[in-house]
Amino acid sequence: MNATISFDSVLHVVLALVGVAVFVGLNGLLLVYAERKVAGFIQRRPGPYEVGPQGILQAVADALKLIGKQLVRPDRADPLLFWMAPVLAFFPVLLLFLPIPFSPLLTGWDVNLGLLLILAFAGFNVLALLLAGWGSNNKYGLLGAARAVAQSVAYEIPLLLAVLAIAFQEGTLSLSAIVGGQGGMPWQWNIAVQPLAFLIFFVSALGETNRAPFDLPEAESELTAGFHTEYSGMGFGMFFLAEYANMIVACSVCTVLFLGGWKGPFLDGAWWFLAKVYGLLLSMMWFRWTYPRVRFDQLLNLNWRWLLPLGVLNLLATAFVMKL
Amino acid sequence: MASIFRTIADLWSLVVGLGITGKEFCKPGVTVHYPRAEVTPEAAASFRGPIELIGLDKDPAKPKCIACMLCVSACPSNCITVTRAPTPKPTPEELKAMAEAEARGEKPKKPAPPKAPGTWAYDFSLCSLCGSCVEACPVDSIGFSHDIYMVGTKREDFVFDQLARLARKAAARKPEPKPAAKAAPEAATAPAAPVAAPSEPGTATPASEA
Amino acid sequence: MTPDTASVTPDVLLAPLDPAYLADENPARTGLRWSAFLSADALPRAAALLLEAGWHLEDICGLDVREGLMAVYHFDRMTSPGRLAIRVLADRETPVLPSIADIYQGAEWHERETADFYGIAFTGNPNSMPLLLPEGMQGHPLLKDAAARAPLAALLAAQGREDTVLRKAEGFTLLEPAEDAKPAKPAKAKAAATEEGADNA
Amino acid sequence: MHSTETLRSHGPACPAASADGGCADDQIAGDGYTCHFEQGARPESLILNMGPQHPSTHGVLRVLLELDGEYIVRAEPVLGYLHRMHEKMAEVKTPAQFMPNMGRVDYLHALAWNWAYVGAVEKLAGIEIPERAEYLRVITCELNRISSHLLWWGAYLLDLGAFTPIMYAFDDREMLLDLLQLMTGSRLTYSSFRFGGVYTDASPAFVQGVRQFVPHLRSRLPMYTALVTENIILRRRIEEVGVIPQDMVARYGASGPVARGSGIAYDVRRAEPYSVYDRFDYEIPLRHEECSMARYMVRMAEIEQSLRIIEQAVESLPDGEHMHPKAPKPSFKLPAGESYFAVEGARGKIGVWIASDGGKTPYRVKLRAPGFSNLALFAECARGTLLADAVAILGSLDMVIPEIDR
Repeated sequence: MNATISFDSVLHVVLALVGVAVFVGLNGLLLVYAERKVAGFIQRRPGPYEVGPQGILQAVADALKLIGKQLVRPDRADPLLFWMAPVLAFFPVLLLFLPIPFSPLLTGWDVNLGLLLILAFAGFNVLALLLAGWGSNNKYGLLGAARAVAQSVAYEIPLLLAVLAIAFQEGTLSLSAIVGGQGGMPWQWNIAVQPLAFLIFFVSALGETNRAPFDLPEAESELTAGFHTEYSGMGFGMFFLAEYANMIVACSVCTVLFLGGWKGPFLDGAWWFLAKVYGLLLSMMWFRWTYPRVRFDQLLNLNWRWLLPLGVLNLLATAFVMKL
Repeated sequence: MASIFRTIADLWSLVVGLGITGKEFCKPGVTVHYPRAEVTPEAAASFRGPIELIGLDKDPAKPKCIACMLCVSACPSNCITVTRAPTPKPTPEELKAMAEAEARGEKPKKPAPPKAPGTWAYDFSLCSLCGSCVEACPVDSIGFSHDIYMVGTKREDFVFDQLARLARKAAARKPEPKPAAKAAPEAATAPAAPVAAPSEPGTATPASEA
Repeated sequence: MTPDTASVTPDVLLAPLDPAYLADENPARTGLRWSAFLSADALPRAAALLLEAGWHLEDICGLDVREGLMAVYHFDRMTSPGRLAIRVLADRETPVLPSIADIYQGAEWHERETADFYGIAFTGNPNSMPLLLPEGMQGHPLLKDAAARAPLAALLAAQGREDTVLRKAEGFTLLEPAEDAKPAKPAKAKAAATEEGADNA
Repeated sequence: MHSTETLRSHGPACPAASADGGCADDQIAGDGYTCHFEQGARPESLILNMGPQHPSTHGVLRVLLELDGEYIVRAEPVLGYLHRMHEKMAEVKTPAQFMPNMGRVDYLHALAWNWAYVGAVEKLAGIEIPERAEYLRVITCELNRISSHLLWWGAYLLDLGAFTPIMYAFDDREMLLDLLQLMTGSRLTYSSFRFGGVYTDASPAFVQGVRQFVPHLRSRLPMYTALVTENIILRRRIEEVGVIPQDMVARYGASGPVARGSGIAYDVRRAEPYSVYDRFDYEIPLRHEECSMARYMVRMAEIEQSLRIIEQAVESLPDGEHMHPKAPKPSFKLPAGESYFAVEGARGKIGVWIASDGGKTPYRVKLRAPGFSNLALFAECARGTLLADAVAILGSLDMVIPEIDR
């Protein structure tokens, strides 16, 4: 990391955080809308349609509604943990955006251990889910929290292995350096060299972000709403925002590591980055509205019996090739 | 080992699934955007909505009903209340005839109560649309309406005065320019109109009938 | 279940239990193939025999008749279908029947339902909670007023059944027409009781 | 739903409160069912109330679960939240007045219940039915069976976490409902069979619509298979889950696809042939795996077989009356006697037993609901499975709560 921390760099980070907060907020609205539209189109119905043209303001209306709602805490819930959980779910995510290079100029904080920073702070999410499930003193919440911890811990490992393979290959943990190591053409991206790592990373990212088909902590048809059963209003809204923010982070990192970041066949810039991120986000939604949910033991089996060995093999192969 | 390869082969089904939902994504929607669009009247014609009275051929505002009460007893949910029309006061001629008959020592012929209902109330909130009354009616004076878009905001909205409803319907059907002209633009601008939401759905002429 | 047990007819099967009455019915008229009257004590043994012979329990119907409370067990077979109705009469004052839930586990719910509706206690049923009616509800909704009760013969021994009596114990009079074959006419004042299902006349 | 620990009870005081650690805190005692259930629980178990408001209990079913982690130690369904005492209503209404109730017992296959009641009355009173009406009954009942299976398919996938299939199913079901509306006038709680026939005659539009619908649905079924049936996630979720051996079917009196998924070729249409089913060429789908997937496959195959029946029935639809000229007036009196009539519903054997003493209203009507017996085996079937499996098993039994509660 930068050894000297000047006033300028702190100001830069603070400004970046504000920018990230705005970005996440707007994207949350956009993604909620997009998710519902995608669901609608896949299911041959219009999706949100009434608020604004093509229902574009639906997400805003929903956000206003959530903000306006009374905050309700169950009688026997732990007040501290219950309210800490949504805050803890949402705010650390903002930090994750700092090292992400949207373009060479548009980087919040270009640290050379950016990847490490993201992986470290990503762990906060599971803590939030655990607190939410435990603190709300609800059995469904507890089951959801237990699932969240087991799932999160398990899927972090193949995720790391996939990331490590790229780090090995590029010899750096700085995200902008990783992008710099890739070319503009699709065959110059890391996905062409490391397709298996990409697959492992993407599947693990689905698991880490609790997205279908791995949405077990929530698992509506089994646990009603899992860890956030007792949350309403902005308590729920925070979890909701955090989910989408996490998705963006996962897709951004995926773009940086495997899809060449801001680079494209022509006109390099943030638009390439965003296009790739939204492409990945759309495919995440596509998965959600196509597949049934896996069972918990299958989820862990997939991880421990498939992703983990494959990740290790991939890492060893990478190391071997790099050594050559 | 074989199971490993089978599992990998089975993963292909996930790609197939994505292909199907992806294809459906590109197809146009199949839902009807009520209230901008409504089910066609032909599609609604077979729908058995709340019952209504059927008017006489020569006077559509008067029901065929003869107040025989068969529908009332047939109804499993007691949602029909019919009273007979009051016996009219004898006219002077009739009074004269009665007096004459009495003078002759015959039994005076009093005017019979008319074979028509005085009130015809129908509580749709109790009705199960079984059609027992329609089947029971000996003069085919009860039929199903085809109003599939009926709404109401309170329970009382669904207690209909069927005689008034029939009269309104007959008035709306008459080729008099006033109500017809009023109804026509309403139907034409139906999408813009705040959906039927009439405080008294009984009065709303269903789109299929208009 | 072997093929030969599947073809054993209930009259042979139930013979060791000495049913008070056993008839070969005309399915076209009643939908039943056989009907039998058993004593309450013989019921669990009958159930065990039937389960072994491949019968399954369709339902248990309570019935409130003048002679007392009756439970009708409908059995059927998956192979070689044919319905068997086993009728067991319980005393009205202390309606107790043995449970067959340990033999036919599916009977547990049927028995609890019958207990809800008629107040028949099934001794040995593993769950004493009401099934369909709320906890703590007083009364049993399908019991009839004394005046509305029909004699069993009026229900089950109607003309044209074309059943063939295969066994009939000495002194079995349940299906003999009562002196007043017609059910008692409920009094006019019973109009209010129509909710109770009293209006049978 | 709230667990008992987060919900203050307003119910009767728990008899077991603080006695054996079951309901330790008298302030938060559950209702009688919970207390009764907790008495047999191990102290380290978690008691979970699934329902009566839970996304995958399909209505107001409540299942009490004793959990060890996510494994189910014991399960007990609690019924009665939708109990309407149909059997009592049957005793106070004339048969004609009771008919609308039959559309509301099992709203997904209402016409099968229509048929069971009409059949029992017709058998008891010796009412004849014209041939055309029999054909129309077969056509509409099979259409209704398909619509029930389609909805089940969608809802089951919803239970398993796939949100899209139900919308595709509804797309096709919508056409079915349009067709059934032409015949019955309503879209869900049909009441169109009458003693001695059917309410309305088939219009040419109906016949034409059915002719078009059969190939349409056939062309859609491969998509269903590719999207869902062959999906590896689904297969892993429901294969070898919820095994119901044949002896369990017999002990609980299960029927319908539950029995046929366990390799028992029992279908009332074949076992006690009624109406004109013996004139059609169709198969009874049978699977021997005994698991949820087997029941799934049986239902999917039944859709195809129903299409076959409909196709043949429409082609050979005879001319004639849709109501028998000697059909009784609605106020007819039932003769004394008893009759039992069974039909094959989408969920299994539907039976109606009527005992009459010759009065205007039946003396006793018993409704045998297939879902009642099918659900009864859930407790035994779910023992030792995971919570997610319980959802899969519950869905594979295809419950319709109003039918079970009656």
